[in-house]
Amino acid sequence: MLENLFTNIAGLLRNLLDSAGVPPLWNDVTLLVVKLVAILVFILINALWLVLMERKVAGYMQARIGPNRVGPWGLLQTTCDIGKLISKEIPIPKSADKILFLLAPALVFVPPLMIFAAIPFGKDMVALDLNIGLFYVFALASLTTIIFWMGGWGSNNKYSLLGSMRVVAQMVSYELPMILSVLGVIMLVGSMNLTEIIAAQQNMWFIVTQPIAFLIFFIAAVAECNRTPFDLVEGESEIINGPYTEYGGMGFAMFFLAEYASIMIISAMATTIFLGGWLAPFGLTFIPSWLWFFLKMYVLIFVVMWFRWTFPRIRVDQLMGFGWKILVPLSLANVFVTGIGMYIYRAIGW
Amino acid sequence: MLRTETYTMNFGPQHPATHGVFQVVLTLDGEKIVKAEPVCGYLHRGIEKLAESRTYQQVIPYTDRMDYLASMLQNWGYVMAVEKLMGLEVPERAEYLRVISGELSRLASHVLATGVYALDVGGFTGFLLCFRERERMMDLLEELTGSRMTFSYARFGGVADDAPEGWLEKLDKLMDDMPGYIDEYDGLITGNEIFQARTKQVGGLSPETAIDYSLSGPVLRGSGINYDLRKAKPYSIYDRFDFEVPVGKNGDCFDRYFCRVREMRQSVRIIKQAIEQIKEIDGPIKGKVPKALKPPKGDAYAEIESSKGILGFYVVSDGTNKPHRVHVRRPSFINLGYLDEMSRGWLIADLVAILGSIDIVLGEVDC
Amino acid sequence: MFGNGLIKGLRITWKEFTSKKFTVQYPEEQHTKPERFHGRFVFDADKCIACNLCANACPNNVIELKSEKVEKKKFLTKYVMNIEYCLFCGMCVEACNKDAINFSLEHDMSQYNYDAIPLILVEREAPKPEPKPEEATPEASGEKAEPKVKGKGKQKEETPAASADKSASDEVAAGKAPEKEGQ
Amino acid sequence: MEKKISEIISELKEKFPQIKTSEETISVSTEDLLGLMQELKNSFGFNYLTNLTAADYPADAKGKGDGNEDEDDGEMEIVYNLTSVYEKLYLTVKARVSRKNPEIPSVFPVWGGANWQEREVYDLFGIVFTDHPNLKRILLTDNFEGYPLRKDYQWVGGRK
Repeated sequence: MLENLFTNIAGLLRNLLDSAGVPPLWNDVTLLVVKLVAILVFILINALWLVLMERKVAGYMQARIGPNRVGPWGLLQTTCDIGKLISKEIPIPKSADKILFLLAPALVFVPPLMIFAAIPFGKDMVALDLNIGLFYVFALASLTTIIFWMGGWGSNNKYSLLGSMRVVAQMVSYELPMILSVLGVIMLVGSMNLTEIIAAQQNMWFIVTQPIAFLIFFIAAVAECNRTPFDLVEGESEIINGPYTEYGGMGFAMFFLAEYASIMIISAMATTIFLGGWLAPFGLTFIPSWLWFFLKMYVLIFVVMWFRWTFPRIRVDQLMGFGWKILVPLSLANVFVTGIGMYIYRAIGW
Repeated sequence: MLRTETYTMNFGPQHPATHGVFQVVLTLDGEKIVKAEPVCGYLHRGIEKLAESRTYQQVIPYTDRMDYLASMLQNWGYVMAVEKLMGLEVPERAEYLRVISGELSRLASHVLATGVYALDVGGFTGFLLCFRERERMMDLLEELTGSRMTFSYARFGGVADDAPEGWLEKLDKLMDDMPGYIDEYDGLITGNEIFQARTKQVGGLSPETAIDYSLSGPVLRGSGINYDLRKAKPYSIYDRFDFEVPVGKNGDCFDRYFCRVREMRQSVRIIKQAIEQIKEIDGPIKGKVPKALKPPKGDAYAEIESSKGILGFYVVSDGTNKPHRVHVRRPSFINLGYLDEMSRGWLIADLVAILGSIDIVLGEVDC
Repeated sequence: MFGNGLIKGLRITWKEFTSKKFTVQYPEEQHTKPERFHGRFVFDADKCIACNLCANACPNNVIELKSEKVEKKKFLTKYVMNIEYCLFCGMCVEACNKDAINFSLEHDMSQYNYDAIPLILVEREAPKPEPKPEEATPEASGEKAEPKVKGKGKQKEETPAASADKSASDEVAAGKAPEKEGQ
Repeated sequence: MEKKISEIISELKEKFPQIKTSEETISVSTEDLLGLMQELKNSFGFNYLTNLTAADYPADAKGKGDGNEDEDDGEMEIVYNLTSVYEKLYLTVKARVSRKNPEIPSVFPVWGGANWQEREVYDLFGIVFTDHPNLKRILLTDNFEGYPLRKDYQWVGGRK
């Protein structure tokens, strides 16, 4: 029952539309739109609560209890914060490039939304089942770079500029090890379809067969979404808040929430690629598949937050050095080793 | 043809990493610092001038406002200078109370410096965990003096109040817990590889330059100079305690930071010994001091080792009840004098690390 | 091995994550304030002999004290602390020989209006068994706005007895700043 | 330790006959200052300038205000507290300049630590340290008028 909750809802909707006499093409389109809107709402609300989760995690790690005044256990805290931010003016600096400045926060949620459309949340729960799913996901993930750059450049502020320069440098150089680390998985599966990648993990998660790849992927992904220890982009003790320095009100809130959306994305991707997606481990299938997916995703999100509240920030040259000198060679070696392993396994007829 | 240009950027006065209102005008080449011109004075209140229109006693609360993180030591320094001027004797119990409260204040200041340094390089948790212990210390100091930060505890020829009932036991308990807390900082901050990567080999300072530029405190000792006034020129009763002076090797940011962490352990040692010894000493906490204080004509310079470095008070008396001149040798101010040279060639992120390792308090820099 | 420190850090934060929290939920629970806490001032007008010691001990000229002479004894008519300038150093409490001024444990002293800040501890009329024509009382309310140093001078003119028969008359002079210095 | 200081002082006395000495204090004229300081650093190991400050000693305010203040306007005293970090010796050097023309050679070439301290004294007293590389105001704003720590500085404003 719970297992097929969402697919049943979708089926119900389809039947409803069918019985209303809607032609099949329109039926599909409507359903897709509904799915996308559902995903958007999911991302937004999730980002909202993730902010709260972060604050709670931070609080608990710092011997305090975090927000607890608004709503039960402070559950409505970030909702109120966003309400406050919406009601605020967005100050536009005089010398800013107004179009870029305003466009950046408006666009910042587009890549996460588009990525989530391709991620299978559970058994048969994927809005867009693409053949090149993985490729699509990575291509869109790198789009964020441009949006941050737009914000940083448009602000016409030296701190923002420095921050957005760092964004570009960081994202470009960490994209490479991230994709290379996934290459091993693609080699094993032989497909870039995310559903097939999950299916290939039926017997064994790729975190077991590709542990180094997982490590590299995770590190690079943390860097990709600008989280400590790679949060140089906003490194608040150095460049105030990087590209968002000049933003206030909802503009700031959008960037802020987008950060959590991107944490969700990398966690969802890591779950899909390495942790078996919605597959239930140890045959615990009584828990619905989508719940497994979210469970794994939130564990990873917690780990990312755990990192943030433990580690100091790395320096910009060290970041580059780490990316290019350690992660890239390591991921290349991983691809190489995977190739050899596959060759040997095939040779012995596994 | 590629042409690059340097540009200037204001680092502060409103900036999260300047520990207050302090400005550095940076000339940058990309992210690399070509020149860093410190601009201070945003918090200048003219305490030296104010002191001239106050009586000797009335200056004490003003000294609190300089290094507000270790104001006990500031009180002590000023009081010592006036005592030297007048040739006052301090009763033994008062000396012990001064040492205990002063070391506790130093501990509180160092704990804060450690935490803030963690924050400067991006580790927020270390910062707040340090505050947890500082809170306990401040509670104790509040119990002793009535205030949490600006104590005004020292008096000429003694201290304001005796330790309340059970205070020493509470302090002893905190000192028992303290090594465990410091281990926690070591695990969370000092031992962290990212932290070490950020601070080791950064902002190096040779012992010769450190001496030449009159740097003091952990900044000087981090460069390997064993010069701590508590050992070099034991004032008060510091010759009765057994402690070591931690020194660094390379004079980089890490050494300066680590000196502070090790100094905390020594402070704990001193306090433990002092608690042990004060139990046997009973007596007045204030010497015989006339109510209307009129030191003889002359001047005196007394210095103590504050948490930031050598804190000196130069007091000139003209025979009236108000000081003719009070000058404070503020360690933060003088330690800051070498910032420009120290940060040249490093990145912005390193400037934050360097500034944090000097451990300035703007109330003291600007006085 | 590289990474040991990182893992140790993660262990410590995990330990903190699960251990007891330090927060004090402020309005509901409060710190116990120590006996010596420097809070709001309380004043016992009956004990005060209007000797001016507190006002002179104050480094920042916070205390505004007025007295009238009633039957050869000084009668305190006004005791106002301009608390916005107060350093809470406790010099006045220490200076008081009669234990008239003291700290209480109350710490919440913020006010909505600037006018409400000065802490008026005593403001009363002197008893009039024998009326004193030369005492100009209506000035008391207007005094606050005037410069401190000047105000003090005026006070002396009005109540010449205020600082006359004083055991510590030298301390009266002590607290007063030279006029050129300002405050 | 005391003995060593007295030895140093007597040795200095031979080299600089004009200086006045007491226990741990040397008073020196502005002309001799730099030479003495060089000597102290290079021969006696006073490598650490702990403290540098000044104090204002105006002449009594008799002749003031009538337009022709006479030559004796008082003096300002610059105080140097020196330390030998390795030998643990302490010494005070004092030099006086007239208030009319407060000029004294900078000791920055001897100790780098004089840099900010001299700037501070310049800022608050208006004593000019000749040959200082960057003699600018440090605590006060650049367009501040007057030198606040001088005794005759008049300050306007403040709390009502």
